[in-house]
Amino acid sequence: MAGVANIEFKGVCVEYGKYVRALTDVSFTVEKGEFVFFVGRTGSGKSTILKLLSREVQPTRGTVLLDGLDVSNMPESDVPSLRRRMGIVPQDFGLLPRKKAWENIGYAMRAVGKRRIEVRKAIEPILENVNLAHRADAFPTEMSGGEQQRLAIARALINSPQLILADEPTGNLDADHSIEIITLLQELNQQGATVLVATHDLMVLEKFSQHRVITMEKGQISHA
Amino acid sequence: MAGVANIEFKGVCVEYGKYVRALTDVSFTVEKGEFVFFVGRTGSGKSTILKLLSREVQPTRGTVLLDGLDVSNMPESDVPSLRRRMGIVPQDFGLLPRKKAWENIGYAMRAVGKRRIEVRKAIEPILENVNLAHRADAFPTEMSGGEQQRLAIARALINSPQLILADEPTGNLDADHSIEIITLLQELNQQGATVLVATHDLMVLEKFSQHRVITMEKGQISHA
Amino acid sequence: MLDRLEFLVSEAFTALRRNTWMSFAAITTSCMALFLLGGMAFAYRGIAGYAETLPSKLEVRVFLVDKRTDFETKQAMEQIGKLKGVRRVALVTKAEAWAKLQREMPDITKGISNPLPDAFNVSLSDVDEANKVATSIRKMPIVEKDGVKYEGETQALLSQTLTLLRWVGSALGGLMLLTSAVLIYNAIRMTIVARRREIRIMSLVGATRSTIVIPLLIEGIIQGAIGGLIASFLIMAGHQLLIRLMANFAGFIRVGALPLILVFGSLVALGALYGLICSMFAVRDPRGIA
Amino acid sequence: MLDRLEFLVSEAFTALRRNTWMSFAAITTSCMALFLLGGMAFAYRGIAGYAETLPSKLEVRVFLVDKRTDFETKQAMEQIGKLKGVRRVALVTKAEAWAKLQREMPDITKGISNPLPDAFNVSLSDVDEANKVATSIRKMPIVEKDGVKYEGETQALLSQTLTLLRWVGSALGGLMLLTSAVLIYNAIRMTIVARRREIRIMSLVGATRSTIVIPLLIEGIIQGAIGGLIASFLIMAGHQLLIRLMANFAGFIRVGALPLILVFGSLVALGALYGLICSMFAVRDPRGIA
Ligand SMILES: Nc1ncnc2c1ncn2[C@@H]1O[C@H](COP(=O)(O)OP(=O)(O)OP(=O)(O)O)[C@@H](O)[C@H]1O
Ligand SMILES: Nc1ncnc2c1ncn2[C@@H]1O[C@H](COP(=O)(O)OP(=O)(O)OP(=O)(O)O)[C@@H](O)[C@H]1O
Ligand SMILES: [Mg+2]
Ligand SMILES: [Mg+2]
Repeated sequence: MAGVANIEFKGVCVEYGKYVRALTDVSFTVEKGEFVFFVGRTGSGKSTILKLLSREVQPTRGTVLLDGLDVSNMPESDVPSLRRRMGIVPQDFGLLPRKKAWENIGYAMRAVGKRRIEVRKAIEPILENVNLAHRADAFPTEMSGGEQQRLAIARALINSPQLILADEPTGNLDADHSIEIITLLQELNQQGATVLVATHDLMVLEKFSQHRVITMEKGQISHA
Repeated sequence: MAGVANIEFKGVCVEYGKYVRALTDVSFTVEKGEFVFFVGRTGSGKSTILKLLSREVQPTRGTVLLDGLDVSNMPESDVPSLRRRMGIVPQDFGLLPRKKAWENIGYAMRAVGKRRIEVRKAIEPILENVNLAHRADAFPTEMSGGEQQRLAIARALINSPQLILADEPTGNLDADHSIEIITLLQELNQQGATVLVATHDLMVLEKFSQHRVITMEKGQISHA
Repeated sequence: MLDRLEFLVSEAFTALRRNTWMSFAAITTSCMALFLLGGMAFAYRGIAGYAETLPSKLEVRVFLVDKRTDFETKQAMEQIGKLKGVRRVALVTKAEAWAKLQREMPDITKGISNPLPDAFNVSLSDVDEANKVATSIRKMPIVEKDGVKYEGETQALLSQTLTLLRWVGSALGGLMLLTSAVLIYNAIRMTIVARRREIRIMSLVGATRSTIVIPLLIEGIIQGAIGGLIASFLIMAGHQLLIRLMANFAGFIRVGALPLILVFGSLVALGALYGLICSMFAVRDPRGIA
Repeated sequence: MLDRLEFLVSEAFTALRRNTWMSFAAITTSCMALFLLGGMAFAYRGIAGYAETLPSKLEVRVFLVDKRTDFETKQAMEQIGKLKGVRRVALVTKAEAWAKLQREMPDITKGISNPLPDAFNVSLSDVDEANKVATSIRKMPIVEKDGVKYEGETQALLSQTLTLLRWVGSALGGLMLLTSAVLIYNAIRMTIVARRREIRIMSLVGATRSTIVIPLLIEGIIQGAIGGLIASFLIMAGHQLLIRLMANFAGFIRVGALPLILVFGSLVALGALYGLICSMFAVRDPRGIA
C-alpha cells in the first residue's frame, strides 16, 4: 500500500483574522496506510492541520488534497460525505451534551445512515472496546475527563474509517489507557487506515517510536 | 509550617445518582504548605476530591474540613468567599466563552472585588507569566487547547491563593510548558500555598518526584 | 425509509423532552400568539354576525303623493327594491298608518280625520347606503316633496361605530399576525443559537444538513400544534366566560355558539403551519447551521 | 462603590453587545408586548372619551299634566336634575312644541288646535341610567300617565355596544398583560438557561450571587426600556395611520391627539419595570443559578 499519496498539503497557509497566522507554507505528503504523529509546542498548528483535513478550517492559501480530491475547495454539500469517511477525535471531545453516552454513539451511526437495529446491536461492543459499557447511560457532564475522551474515540471508530484524525487523544488518560488507545489506533492502521495523531505525550511517542513523527514549530514543519 | 492540618477528609463517600459511587470512605490529611499529586486511572475519583474542596460536589457521607471549617456543610452564601481563597483550574478549563482572554482574567479579578485600575495594571504581567500576552484579545474558541489551559491556570493564580486545586493542568501541554507550569505551582508552594494537583502525566511525576503522591483506585486511596 | 423517518422524528421528540425549558417557551409563545389571533378571529366573526342583524332595524320612510296610479306605485316599489342596500319595500296605506298613530298617540289624533299620506317602508340591508337610497328615491315622481324621512344621525352613528369596530379588529388582527411571527421565530432562533455548538458537532460526525434540520422543523411543527391545542382550550374557556358575563345583559347581544371542530382544527393546523414556517426561516439563516 | 457599579453595568452592556441575538429577541418581545399593551391603553382612552360624548345626544321626553303650579314644575325640574345620569332638564311649553310640530309636519297639524301638553326635555349624561331615570320620573305627580317617552331600543343598543367595547377592551388588555409577562419571562429565562454554564464558571471564580445576578437584572431593565421606546414609536406611527384612515369618515369619529411625553415616558418606564420584574423572576429560579 505504501507509496500511494493519500494526503498532500501544498504550500498551505492559514490565517485566523488579520493577525493570527496559524500555518505558514506547510507542505507534506502522507501515504496511504501511514501512522503519523504530529508534535510541537502548544499553538504550533497541530490541530489546525487536522482541521484542514476535516474541512473545519479552510486554508488562506495553498491546497489540501485527500485521495487527489481538493478538500479545501469542495462544495459545502459534499462535506458530510467527506467526514463520514473519517474518524474525528476533536481536542475538546465534541460530545453532544444533551445525549447520553450510548446516544452519542447512536446519533453518529444513525446520522450516517445506519439502521436502528444495526445500531442497537453495535453499541454495546463499541462501548466495551473503550471500557465504557458501565457508563452507557451517563450524560457527558456526568463523566470524568478520561471517560469523555474515550467516548469521543469510540465514536470516531464506528464507521471503520479509512482516515483517523485524533487530536490529543490521550490528553486526559492515564498511562495504561493511553497505551490501550494508541494500540487500538495502531490495529486499525494495520487493517489499512491512515492515522494522524496530534500529541504532546512523550510517553506515547517513546512507546510507539516506530511511527513517523512530524514536528511543528510556530506554524511550520521543523522536522518531518 | 509543616504539621498544621490544612485539609482533612474523614470517611468521605460520594455517590452520583443511585448507581455511581465515585468515592468510598476516603480519609486523609494534607498539611499546610504541602504539594500533593493525585494519580490514578480515569474515573478513579481524582476530580471528585478536588471538587469536594471547592464545594462543587457535596459528600453523601463524611466530612471535608478546610482549616478546621466544614466545607461540606457551610451555608451557600459562604461559598463565594471560600472559593476566593483558592485557585481552581478545572479539568475542562472553565473559561467564559463570550469573554476574551484578558476579560476572562479581568472578570475573575473584578468579581472578587479588585478595582478597575488594579485590574488594568495586573493583566499584562499575568498573561506574560503563562506566555499568553500575544493572545490577550482572542476568545477561548480562538485559542489552541494548550493556550486555553494556560489561561485557566493564569486565572487561578490572580488572587495569590493559599490553596491551589489544579485538575490535569498539563493535559494539553507539551513537555516544556508542562514543566514550566508545575515549576510555577512549585514556586507558589514555596511561598506558602498548599497545592493539590490531579494528574496522569508520568513525565511530570518523574521530574517532580520529591512531592507526596496519593494514588486513587476505584474511588479509594490505594497508596498515600 | 421508514427507519429514517423514525430516526428524524425520534430526534425531534428527544429534543423536545430534554430541552424542557426551550419547549415550554416555544409552546407558550405560540399558544399566546394563536390565542390572541384565534380569539380575535372568532370574536370578529361574532361581531360581524351581530352587526349584520343590526341594519335591518333601520328603515327609510317614503311618503307618496295622492295622485298616482297603482301601476306607478308598483313600478316604484320594484325600482326601490332593486336599489343597492335595500332589503325590503312595503306599502303602508294611509289607513294603516293612521290606525297605528291613533293607537300610539290618542291625544293628537282625537277628533280629526286622517291627514296622512300613503307611504313605503324601506328596510335597508346596508346602512351605509341610506343616503344614496334616500337621494334616489327623492327623485321619483310619485314621492312627496321632502317625503323621504330616515333617522340619519343615529344610523350614521351606528354605521360608523361598526366601521370603526371592523377597522380596529382588522388592525389588531394584522398586528397579532406580525407579533406571533416575530415571537415564534425568536423562540426557534434561540433554540438554534443555544444549540449552535451541538449542530457543529453533529456536522462533524458527518450528518447532512437535512439530518440536522428536519428534526428542528418537526420540533417547530409540534410546538406550534401543541400551542394551538392549548390556545383552543383557552378560547373555549374565554367563550364560556363571555357567555356568563353577557348573561347579565338583557336583549339582543347574544353570544353565539362556537363551532368546536372548527376552533380546534383550525388552530392546531394554523399552529403547526406557523411552527413550520417560522422554523424554516430560523433554520435558513446561514449563521445558524455552520 | 462607583467602581463596583461601573463593573456591574459594564458587564450588562458587554452581555447585551456580545449576545446580539438574545438581546434582539428580548427587545422585540418586550416591544411587541408593550406595543399591544400601550396601543390598547391609548385606544381605550380614545374610545372612552368618544363614548362620553355620545349619551348627550339622547333624551327622555316627559309630558306634564295641565293642572299644576309653577312651583311644582320648578320643584320637579330640580328633582329630575338631581337624578343620577341626568345632564340637563329643559322645559318645552306646549306652544313651543306645537310650533315645532307645525313646522315639521304641516299636513297633520293643519287646521287643528294645539293638542300637545307641556313637556320636559331631559338630556342624559349616562345612557345606562335611562330606565331608572324614566321610572323615577314616572312616579312624579305632575307627570302625565304614560307621559315618559324615550327611544329605549336605540339607547339600549348603543349602551350595550359601548359596554361590550369596554368589556372586550378590558379583557384584551388583561390578556396582553399576561401574554407580555410570559413572553419577557421566557426571553430572560432562555438567556439564563443558555448561560447556565457561564454562570457556573462565574461562581467558580468566587463571584457572589449579586455579582452574577445584578448585570442580568440591568440587562432586563435595558432590554425592556428599549422595547418600550420602540413601542412608543410604533404607537405614534399607528396613530398617524389611524388619523389618515379616519379622515375618510365624515362626522363625529375624531381621532384625538396623543400626549407625546405621556406615551414615551409611560412606555419606557413600564418596559423597564417589566424587564426588571421578569428578570427577577427568571433569576430567582434556583435551577438557574447553580
Ligand atoms: N456529575 C456526575 N454525575 C454522575 N457521575 C459522575 C459525575 N461526575 C463524575 N462521575 C463519575 O464518578 C467517577 C469519578 O469521576 P472523577 O471525575 O472524579 O474521575 P477522575 O479520577 O477525575 O477521572 P479522569 O482522570 O478521567 O478525569 C467516574 O466514574 C465518573 O463517571
Ligand atoms: N478559531 C481561531 N481563531 C483565531 N485563532 C486561532 C483559532 N484557532 C486557533 N487559533 C490560533 O492558531 C494557532 C495554532 O492553533 P492550533 O490549535 O493549531 O495549535 P495546536 O498546535 O493544536 O496547539 P495545542 O497543542 O495547544 O492544542 C494558535 O496560536 C491559536 O491561538
Ligand atoms: Mg491543538
Ligand atoms: Mg478528572
